[in-house]
Amino acid sequence: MSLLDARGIAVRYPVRGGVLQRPTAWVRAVDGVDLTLDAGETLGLVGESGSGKSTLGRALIALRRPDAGTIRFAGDDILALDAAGLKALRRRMQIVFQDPNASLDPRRTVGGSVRMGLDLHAIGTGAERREAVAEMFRRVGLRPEHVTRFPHEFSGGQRQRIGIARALILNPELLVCDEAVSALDVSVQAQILNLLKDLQAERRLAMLFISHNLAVVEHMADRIAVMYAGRIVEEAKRDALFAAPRHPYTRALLSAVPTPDPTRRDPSPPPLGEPPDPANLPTGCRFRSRCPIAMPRCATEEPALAALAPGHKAACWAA
Amino acid sequence: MSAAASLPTSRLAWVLDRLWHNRSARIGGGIIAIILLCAAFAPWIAPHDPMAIDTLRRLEPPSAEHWLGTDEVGRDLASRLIHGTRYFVLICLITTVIAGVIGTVLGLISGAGPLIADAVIMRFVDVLLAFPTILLVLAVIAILGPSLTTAMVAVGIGNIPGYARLVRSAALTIRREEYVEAARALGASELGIIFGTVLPNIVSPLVVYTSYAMPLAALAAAALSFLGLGAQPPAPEWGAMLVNARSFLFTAWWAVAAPGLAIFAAILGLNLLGNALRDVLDPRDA
Amino acid sequence: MLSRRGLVLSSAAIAAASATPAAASTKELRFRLVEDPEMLWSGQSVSLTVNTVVGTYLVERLVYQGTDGKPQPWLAESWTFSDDAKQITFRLRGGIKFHDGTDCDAAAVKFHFDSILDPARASPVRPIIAALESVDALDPLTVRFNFSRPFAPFMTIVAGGAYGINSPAALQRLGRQYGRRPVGTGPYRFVSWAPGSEIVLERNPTFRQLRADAVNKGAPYADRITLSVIPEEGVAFSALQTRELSAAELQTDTVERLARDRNFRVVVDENAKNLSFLEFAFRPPFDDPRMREAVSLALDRASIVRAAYAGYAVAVRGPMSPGIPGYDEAVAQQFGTGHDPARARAILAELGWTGTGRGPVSKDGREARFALRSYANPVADRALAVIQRNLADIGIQVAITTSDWGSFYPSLLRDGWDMNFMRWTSFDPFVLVQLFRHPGHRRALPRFDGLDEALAGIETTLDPDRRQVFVSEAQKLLLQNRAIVPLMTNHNVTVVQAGLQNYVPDAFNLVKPGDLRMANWA
Amino acid sequence: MREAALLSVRGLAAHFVTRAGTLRAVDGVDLDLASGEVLGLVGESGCGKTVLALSLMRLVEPPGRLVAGSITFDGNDVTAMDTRTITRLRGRGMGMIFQQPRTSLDPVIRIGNQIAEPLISHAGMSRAAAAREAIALLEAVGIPGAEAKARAYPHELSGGQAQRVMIAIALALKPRLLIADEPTTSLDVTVQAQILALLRERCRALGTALILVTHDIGVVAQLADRVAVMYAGRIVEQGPVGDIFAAPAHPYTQGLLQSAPVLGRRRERLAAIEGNIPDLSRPIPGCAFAPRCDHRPTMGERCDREMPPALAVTPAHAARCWRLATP
Amino acid sequence: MGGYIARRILLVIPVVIGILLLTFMVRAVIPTDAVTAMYEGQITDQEAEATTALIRAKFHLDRPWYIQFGYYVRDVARGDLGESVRLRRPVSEEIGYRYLNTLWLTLSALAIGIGIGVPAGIIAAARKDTWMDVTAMTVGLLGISMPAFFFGLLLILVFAVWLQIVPVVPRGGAALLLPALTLGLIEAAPISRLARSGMIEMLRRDHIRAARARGMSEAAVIMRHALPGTLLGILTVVGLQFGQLLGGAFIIEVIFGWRGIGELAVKAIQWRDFALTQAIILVSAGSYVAINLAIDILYVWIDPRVDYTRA
Repeated sequence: MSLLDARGIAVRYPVRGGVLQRPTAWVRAVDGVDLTLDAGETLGLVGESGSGKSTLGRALIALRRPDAGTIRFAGDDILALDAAGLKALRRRMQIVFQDPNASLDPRRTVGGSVRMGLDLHAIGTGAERREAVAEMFRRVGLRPEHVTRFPHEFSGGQRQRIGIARALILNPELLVCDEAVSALDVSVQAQILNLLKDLQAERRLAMLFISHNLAVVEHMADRIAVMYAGRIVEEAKRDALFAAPRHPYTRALLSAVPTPDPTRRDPSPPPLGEPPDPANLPTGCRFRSRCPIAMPRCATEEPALAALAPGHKAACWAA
Repeated sequence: MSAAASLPTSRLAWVLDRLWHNRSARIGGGIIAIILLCAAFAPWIAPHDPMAIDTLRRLEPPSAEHWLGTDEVGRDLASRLIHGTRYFVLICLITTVIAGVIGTVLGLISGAGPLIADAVIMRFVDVLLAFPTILLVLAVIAILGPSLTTAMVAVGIGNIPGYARLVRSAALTIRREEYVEAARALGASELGIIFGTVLPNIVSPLVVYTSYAMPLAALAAAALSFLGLGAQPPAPEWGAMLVNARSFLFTAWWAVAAPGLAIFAAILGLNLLGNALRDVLDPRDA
Repeated sequence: MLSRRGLVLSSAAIAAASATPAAASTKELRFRLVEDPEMLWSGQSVSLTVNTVVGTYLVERLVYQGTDGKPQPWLAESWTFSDDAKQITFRLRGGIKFHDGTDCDAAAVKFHFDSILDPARASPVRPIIAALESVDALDPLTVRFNFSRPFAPFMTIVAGGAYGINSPAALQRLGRQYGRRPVGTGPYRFVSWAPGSEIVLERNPTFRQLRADAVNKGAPYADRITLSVIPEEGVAFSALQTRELSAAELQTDTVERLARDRNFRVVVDENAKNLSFLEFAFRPPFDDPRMREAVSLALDRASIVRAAYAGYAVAVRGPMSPGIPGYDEAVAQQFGTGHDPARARAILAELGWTGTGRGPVSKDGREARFALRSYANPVADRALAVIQRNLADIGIQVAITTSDWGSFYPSLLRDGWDMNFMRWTSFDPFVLVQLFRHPGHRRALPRFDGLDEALAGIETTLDPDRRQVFVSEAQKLLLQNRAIVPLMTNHNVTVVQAGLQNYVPDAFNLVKPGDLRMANWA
Repeated sequence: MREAALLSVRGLAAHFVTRAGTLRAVDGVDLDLASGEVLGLVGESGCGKTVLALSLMRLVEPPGRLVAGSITFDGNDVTAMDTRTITRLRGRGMGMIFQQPRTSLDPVIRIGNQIAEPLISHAGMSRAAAAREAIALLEAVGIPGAEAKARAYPHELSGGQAQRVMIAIALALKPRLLIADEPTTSLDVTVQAQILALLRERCRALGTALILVTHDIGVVAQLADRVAVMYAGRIVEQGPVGDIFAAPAHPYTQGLLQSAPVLGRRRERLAAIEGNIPDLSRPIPGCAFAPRCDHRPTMGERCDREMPPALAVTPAHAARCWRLATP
Repeated sequence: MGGYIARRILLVIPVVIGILLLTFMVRAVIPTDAVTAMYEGQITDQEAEATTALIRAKFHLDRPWYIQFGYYVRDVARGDLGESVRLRRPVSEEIGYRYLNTLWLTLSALAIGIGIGVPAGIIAAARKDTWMDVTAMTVGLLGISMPAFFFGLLLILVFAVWLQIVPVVPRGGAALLLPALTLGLIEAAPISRLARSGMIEMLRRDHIRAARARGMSEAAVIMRHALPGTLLGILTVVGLQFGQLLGGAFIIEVIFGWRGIGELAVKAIQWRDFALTQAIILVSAGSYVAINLAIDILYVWIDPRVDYTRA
């Protein structure tokens, strides 16, 4: 049984208008996504800004309640839980955010931020909590005596370590990393990626690794899902995906990444055009307005995410 | 990148340190410190009894015995000014506390609570804002009867909308911050988030706003004395002193100048201190 | 008539003549108004400002009051009382015309009083002459007033500014707008009114002075009189100095400086009819007259007079203003008290109130701390400062609360106070009836033996000599019982340019504008 | 070896002097650029690369100011120019585009008018001519429906479109140098590819030299002729792009190239540079990278005490590292 | 956009109703009425008091407050603001000219305030940290620290008494001079600070740097790119200020005897003249709300970014 099993997840935001501010349209940020995640596995979720990947990440741990779909975590339907049940579940799934400047409460000591989970769930005595925080600090590479400092006294990389410590102090089974390294410089990014990998190995963490950076996702993930305009358009094992991408969008993404090798300069990229208006998506296949191989069928029918090979799915009529 | 990055200090210590090195803060703080000292030790500092009348020595110009002269019933103006600091401090504190506490609670509920509460509270705040200030104040006075307390309550109520709006918009912003989401992800309740996370982060803008609002509230309270609706006689409240003396502007200028300049200096002190706080806490337009 | 008004708001100033050099050809006088009148219709307002402006310049009354307190002929040349004292019949002079050319006859008088009595108009003047039932015009020059009971103060009341006769034709023509364009028979007629700024009046060319006490029996001297609204004391003071005003009623605070200036003359209204006094709620311990006496003895009236009015007032021992005809100085001297704090302390000690010399005295564990209420006014504030200090000197602490009249006066009907500070202006001893007939105007007065009988005599006795007996008796009883603590009567002070002639206030502190002229006028 | 320099920078220093201390954002930079050349200026956040870019146009704002050094552009000393001349230079000689294209456009002025503005003020065009030229420029940067878009407001554009507009404005007067400060950082990778291609194409077409400021070594590898690597306010390595990528001489450059995951070259662990960037508000006497440097233990005290000069690796390739001085 | 405006207008309705209800609740708890207030205690004998009931009946003062509210709403719906107990004439007559007076005062004061404050703030921002900046801000600081009534008296002393530039007792338009100047100078202080900080923030924006980078002269940068946005920022505050002032700058009006809404408000409350009070509230709250509305609409019109689908 999968640790996390999500079916038909949909999240929509209203576009309001008119005198009474009734919703006149809906942005389908996440529009019917199925996902599973096994214990200890890392699933990479890539996509451009606005593709809904962060919204999906939050929906999966019920931080943003999805408008449709079911989520089972270790067999429990988490959307059916009451407040107490959900609170209990929070111990088992945590999140690391993108912006290390914004994700730490500037008015709380960093030790306080890390300790907050223990306090909220009343785990251990005061002394035990203090010791646990100190231990966590050591583990993520921070000095335990810095627990009384405030976030502004730390660098971006250190803050992200604190964010990781905060998420892991409750010893969760699932960790959502939402663009956890994209705000960091490469030298620091490498430190954090290494740390995450180490921690995951130690704790058998399942990880949903959300990023727009294909190289980082390739580095971290076992399995990768590519998201476009609220839907997963391709999903495969890491190596299969990079070796043989089946969806034209995946191929476009891959070719757009500049190679750090001056001897291999790419020719001009395919004219991909601009992303579509999320409140006003094309009919049929959402990618068709930018797709170099679009055909008439794409305008009328939306391709479903279909298995092309074991573990390799794509949503494209041409695949 | 800031120099403070390496200082292992609390935020309060940091703020105080920055204030200490700020010229506005020193001048303003100096004025306020003098006022607070006078308020604390008025009976020992004042050369005369502020209530001691001598109707044979009305409106005497400044002299060695009466440094600032005497008022219209022969009381020592300097002593009245010194005792008046107590009223000034009281007015500043009470008006600010009333407006600050009620406004903050309303703003928090509005900005971080349910949508319906937001709608109701904001309409209420709109009503308060659109209600002509003077009528609002007069209405409170008409209900409670005139006294310094009433004046302070009235001015306090008049300042609620400002706080409510400020806190609401700050709360709305903070609610979208990732650290609030982090707290929620850790299992914090909404109420816990409002008071445990949102409120502490509103303190800075609250302090900055108060630095604007407090001198204005003190002026408003003084203005109420102008209409005879503030402090009760013979209390040496500066606004009331100024008002009672104003018909002597052309005949005994010192009786007008003393309370007038006292109010001016005190408000100036508050404003200077406020400017400095703003520079330190909200350095956007420093 | 009884009226009370804070000093700042009081009084349209009346006064005299500036000749701005440029306006030498027009003879113009400029006076101060402390506040803008609400309207200029005497039948619809009880405001002193309204009635002063209207009554001085625009309308004339049936009678005026002489300095001896007796009614004198004006529009009416004579009058008679019926035997039951419930009817008064006036005989008018003929040939008087309103500014609009219509006749001022018995019908006009009846019309004016009918408009006051008309329930549809709900005139605020009406309650003051509540005893008046109807008015009959017996013939063009004879008008009879019918009362429900004998009503002695009527002759004083009807001499007041509110009862001047307005033109019925103008009233009917203008309706509610009449208050902005009044028409009377007075020495000046209305020209224009810039609200909040000034009222311009011009000479009534057909004016005939009927008052015996006037200097000028013919048309007024000044072509034009402008009344400027100047609420701020300092502004009025400056405007006098820049000769922008011919005269201005001033608060006494700034008068001292001008009094020393030879360019000005200070006119003091010695007939002032107001009285400031302390009243009691008669709650223990002030249910004991000796306690009230201690309070009276504690107060240094001379000091209060200096503080409140810079000396432009007199300390008063009697319970009525010395300016009101009927005031009995002998009674005041015999039964009133002076300033004797030692005796006051002695009385307190006899009553069991003892102290250490510092702080309030106490009795049976109760400290002498009491609540004193007053209307809000800078002058009252100063008087209260002295009163508070005087009482503190004998060990009685009072906490002062002041508020505007609309809050203060009704609040006296409820508990929560021990003393109040009042100031009333009235033209007739009838004030004693209104204030002190059991249970008193604030429903707190105990029944004092014989007082109500004396007050009834004041109300119903039309004969002046017989009435005086009751007036003196009432004053004596009030003082003996220490019902109130009289303090002082202040004098209205007007500062006039030295060249302004004939600026003489009458018994009601109104000048006769027809008499006013600058010395340099041809 | 190269044609006469278009831009020559010597000993440039830009400091931010505040009551809290002096921040040495740029601290002794030497830089040369030939006409038509593309220089990649690489570095991590806080290394001073943006301040350096602004310094070249004298756009550093108080409390920052140029405290030392010279900038020679096209034979003229930029640091000595009066206000009129520098204003003219900014319009015609150098152009600049920024990281946040949408906020770099005036939100309340229509696109067409913003493009026309320098045409009118610097090229003396009439309003109508400028408007026509603006539409032509929009077409040249690949904006479809240019005529309609000229009437649009900035908020109606996507980030990619806005950057195209910025490029159109910056290149409107055919400057000899374009400075692009992280031009694609805020854009999606698919849009980034298009903007980079556009930049390359426009600069080539106009013969405009390009200084491309970026933290993304992939972008540099794709676009630059030469690379300058910046660390802590100084250029620590400079040379032809091929040399730098093939044989980085400075340990920091090496670390930078090693630590980024590269698509298709997956390793189990990344070679992270441990530690953090130094605090620039404190004077650094020696090599600023020394505290993080793997070679520091073997190199000794000299790295801490003395700043290494730019030492030649090859005639066109130099780096500030004492290791190059040791035989 | 039309929907947005309609929605903004709809939001006004509960505010106005709330304001009127609040007034009437005040009326319910206030211990005295216009009749008592009018006599200032002139009625004392019992028989006379019975006759004041006539006045109360005429003005419905004898009915419970909610009935009075009903009468009021009915009258307002008919376009009738009622009759003042004290003035004995239609309230609309009195309010009409009072409102115009306040409007004139407010407009002149804001003109002075903006005329002084905006240039001062902009110069201070453009010459930040120079003596000009320090001077402008110090004067501004003194300005906001000055009690209005004290300042007003000083102006009378200086202009009318010492310099004699204006008459002590001004007539006609001259009467506007000193109150407008007092209020204008007091308003100038916050406006200049706002203009300065707005301008400084604006000058820090990306598009300003971009404008400089494309060779715009400093004057063009300030006037063309920074000023419009700054003014837009000031607009809100000035608008709010305008709305507040239309409720009457009562202290200034009282001191200078300016017959505006504020001075009337003080009197109306002292008189307990509720028809008058309500009308004042109605017009001043109405102005406040209308001006806010106008500003919001103006905003949408000037600033293309404003997302008018959200309130």
